[in-house]
Amino acid sequence: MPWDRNQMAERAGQELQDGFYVNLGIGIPTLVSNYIPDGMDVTLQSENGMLGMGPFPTEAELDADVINAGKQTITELDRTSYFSSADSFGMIRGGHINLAILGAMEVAENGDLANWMIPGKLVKGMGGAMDLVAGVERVVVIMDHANKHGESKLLKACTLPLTGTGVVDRIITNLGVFDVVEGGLKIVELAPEVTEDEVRKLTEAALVA
Amino acid sequence: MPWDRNQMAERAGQELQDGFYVNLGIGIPTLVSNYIPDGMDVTLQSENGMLGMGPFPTEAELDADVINAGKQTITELDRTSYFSSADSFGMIRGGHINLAILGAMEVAENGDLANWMIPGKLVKGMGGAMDLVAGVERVVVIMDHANKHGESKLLKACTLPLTGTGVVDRIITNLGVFDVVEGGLKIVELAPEVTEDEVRKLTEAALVA
Amino acid sequence: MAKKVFDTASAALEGVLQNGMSIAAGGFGLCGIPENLIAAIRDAGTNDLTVYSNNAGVDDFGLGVLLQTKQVKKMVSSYVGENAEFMRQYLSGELELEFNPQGTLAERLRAGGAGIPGFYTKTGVGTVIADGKEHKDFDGETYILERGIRADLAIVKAWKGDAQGNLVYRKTARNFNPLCATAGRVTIAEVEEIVPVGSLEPDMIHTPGIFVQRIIQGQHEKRIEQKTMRAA
Amino acid sequence: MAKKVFDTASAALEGVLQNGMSIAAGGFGLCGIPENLIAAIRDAGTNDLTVYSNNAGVDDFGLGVLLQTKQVKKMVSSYVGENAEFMRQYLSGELELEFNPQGTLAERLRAGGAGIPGFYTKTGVGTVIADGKEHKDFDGETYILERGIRADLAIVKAWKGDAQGNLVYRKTARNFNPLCATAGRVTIAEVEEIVPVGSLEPDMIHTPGIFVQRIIQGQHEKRIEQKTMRAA
Repeated sequence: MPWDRNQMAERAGQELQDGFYVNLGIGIPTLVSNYIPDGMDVTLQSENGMLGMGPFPTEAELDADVINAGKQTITELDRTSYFSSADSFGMIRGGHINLAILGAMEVAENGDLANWMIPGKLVKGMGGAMDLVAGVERVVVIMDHANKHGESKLLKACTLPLTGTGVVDRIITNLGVFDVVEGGLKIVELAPEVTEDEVRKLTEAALVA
Repeated sequence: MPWDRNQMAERAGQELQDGFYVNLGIGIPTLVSNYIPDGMDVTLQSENGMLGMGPFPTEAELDADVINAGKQTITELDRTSYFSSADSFGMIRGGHINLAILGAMEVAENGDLANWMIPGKLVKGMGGAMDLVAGVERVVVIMDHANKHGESKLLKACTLPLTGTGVVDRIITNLGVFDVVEGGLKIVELAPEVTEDEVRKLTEAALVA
Repeated sequence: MAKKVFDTASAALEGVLQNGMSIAAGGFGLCGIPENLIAAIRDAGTNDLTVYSNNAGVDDFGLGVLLQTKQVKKMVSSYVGENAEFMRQYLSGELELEFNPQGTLAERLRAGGAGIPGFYTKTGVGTVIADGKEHKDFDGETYILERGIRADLAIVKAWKGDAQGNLVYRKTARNFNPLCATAGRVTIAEVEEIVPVGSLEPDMIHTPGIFVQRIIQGQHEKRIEQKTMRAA
Repeated sequence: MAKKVFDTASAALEGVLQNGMSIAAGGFGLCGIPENLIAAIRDAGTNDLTVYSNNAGVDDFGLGVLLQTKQVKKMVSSYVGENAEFMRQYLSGELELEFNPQGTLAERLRAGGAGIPGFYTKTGVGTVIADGKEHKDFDGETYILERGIRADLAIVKAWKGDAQGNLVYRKTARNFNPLCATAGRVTIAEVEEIVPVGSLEPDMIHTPGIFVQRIIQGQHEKRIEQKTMRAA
């Protein structure tokens, strides 16, 4: 049975390590903060200028000056620090963040990533995505294995404009976990009851042993 | 009668304008802070990371964490701010300082400046001098007109390794005030009883009308 | 000292605005935006503006108000998803748009303010962002050259400020504000509170007064874009 | 969380030091220098060091102690005038020296820490500093290319710090410390006081904990290089 979005987020939680500094993208990646393993200390960075992001506020805690990169209101923790956007992206570009978990539209077998625009559709902009994939030590993508039409999102080559080239280390889809390795993607793990055959059918990218 | 060092500093005080942010070099330039015209508000920058430098401390005020670029103990003012060396030189390189008043070994008629090393002698380093002359809006040099051997320090071309090229705007010597203009140096003002003839004899650089 | 404190945003902008100028505006989404100065620029009607700002506001707030009045010729931004009028003007060709990755835009402003005309970054290599830009290898990796930005005017919003122009920002409302402050040939700050000189801790000043030519105390709506809460 | 707080400078350096490594050291003159870590590196005897530091200390204090023991192979500095032993070793060819303009050195460290491998500056154009460096024109002015610095280890001194590695510096003792902190592959901080997590104001943290892998509370002599006073 393929994973649902919460199960994908829960699986992504296993990517965390004690002491990690992590940037979570908008969407399913945000849910990963609900699945930080017990006793593990992880610090979340928000690229608009905050290290040590806390949970959403109660009504009483609402503060217009405390938002995350998705412009949602959040809270601070006792460890929190604030800084400028230049310092924030210095942190990101300089490789100081251990892990970024991001959503995607397409990933290619060589680690190319497309997650910011669809030609002909409304272009909203890349925000900090290009900086994150270029700078962060390890990039894990969470996305559905196939699109609504049943077409693979794990491709030989991306068809959409790229966010970065050769930047993805691992992909977590509803069907399993895949690493970008020499020659293509390697199956690390399959969701319960999902078979390698099913995965092969839904994967355009080369799968290697 | 040529100016002494205090008179040169006093004359340099006339270079200040209300609201100016100013960096003063080590030596005679430091004395300029004693000659800020009454009622004029000038803020002194110290390139090690301080804006709003106060006077030397009393013994009671001594603080090892408050020093100027000459490593002398100083004090802070109510307007003072501190920042990193990168931010300090961002201020300097970015042209935010209105005026730098510096000492020199040689100045050439095209504004070239040499004030950091004498080959064969002990090389101490340029510190922040190259950044200051390259970045500050206006550079005024204070120095003796001639060296101990009676040789001009205002030259056709510098003989010593340069600190910057075409960077000097005005030179205040013991004999007068000179501007770097098209074709050479222009006499702006002479010290009391100093004649143009005397100046010509002690000036290798072209003097233009 | 040349007096830096002005009574109103309009007074602070007097003699500074001109058609066709470039403006660097602080803020991220609607957080930490110079609301009062934006409104005063709308009232002044200055047009043909090139605006450097991470976002474009929403239709009726933030920089969106200058889009509604068609005062903006070009936006340089990283994300403009929240503004329908923006999209309409852009798709109809009325508005120019240059996308910059967020970190690249931040660094371009910081570089411009610090006298650095160009720097190299990995961000965007192999994407459309790299098209037409100089590529250079350092230690076996490829980078692209990005340019520093100086703007004719910077408008920023801080929490507290003093008559010397010293500024302190509050929490994530800091964002692009300190960078814009350094990148403006003239920088005007609006603050929630002007405090006496000497009351800000010298170690804790985010923007030293040298970067701020004019300052006003404003009224701030501080609208929240995405009110997201957990159960109490 | 992986524990960042160590009991002594020597304990904090354990497993990090190796001969031939590069070290970025904070401080300006004797102000804001990591005294305890320098002493522990002397005690460890690590040699062939390349040290990025604005100054080289004095003969018996600051980085001067590592020069006396000949642990330093190369210094990258802007000013070394206060150290006779330094000059002796340099003139005799025992020590390599690379002069960087002070602002260039500061920016190189900041750039390295921020993932910027190179940037252009006007500083040094037309001087020996520009020899062999790439020149490039921007808007009719000539600039030279300078490289970002990453160091194997950064040693910094702050006023207060917490167990998360968050640091606050005091007055002009800030200087190169926050830059070195970002440029180190491993960064170790010594502070005058370790304070409880949560006691530092989040808006006023100069170096966020992400940049600091290890931290100790030290004993600081804070020697003054030029005691200059006015009459009381």
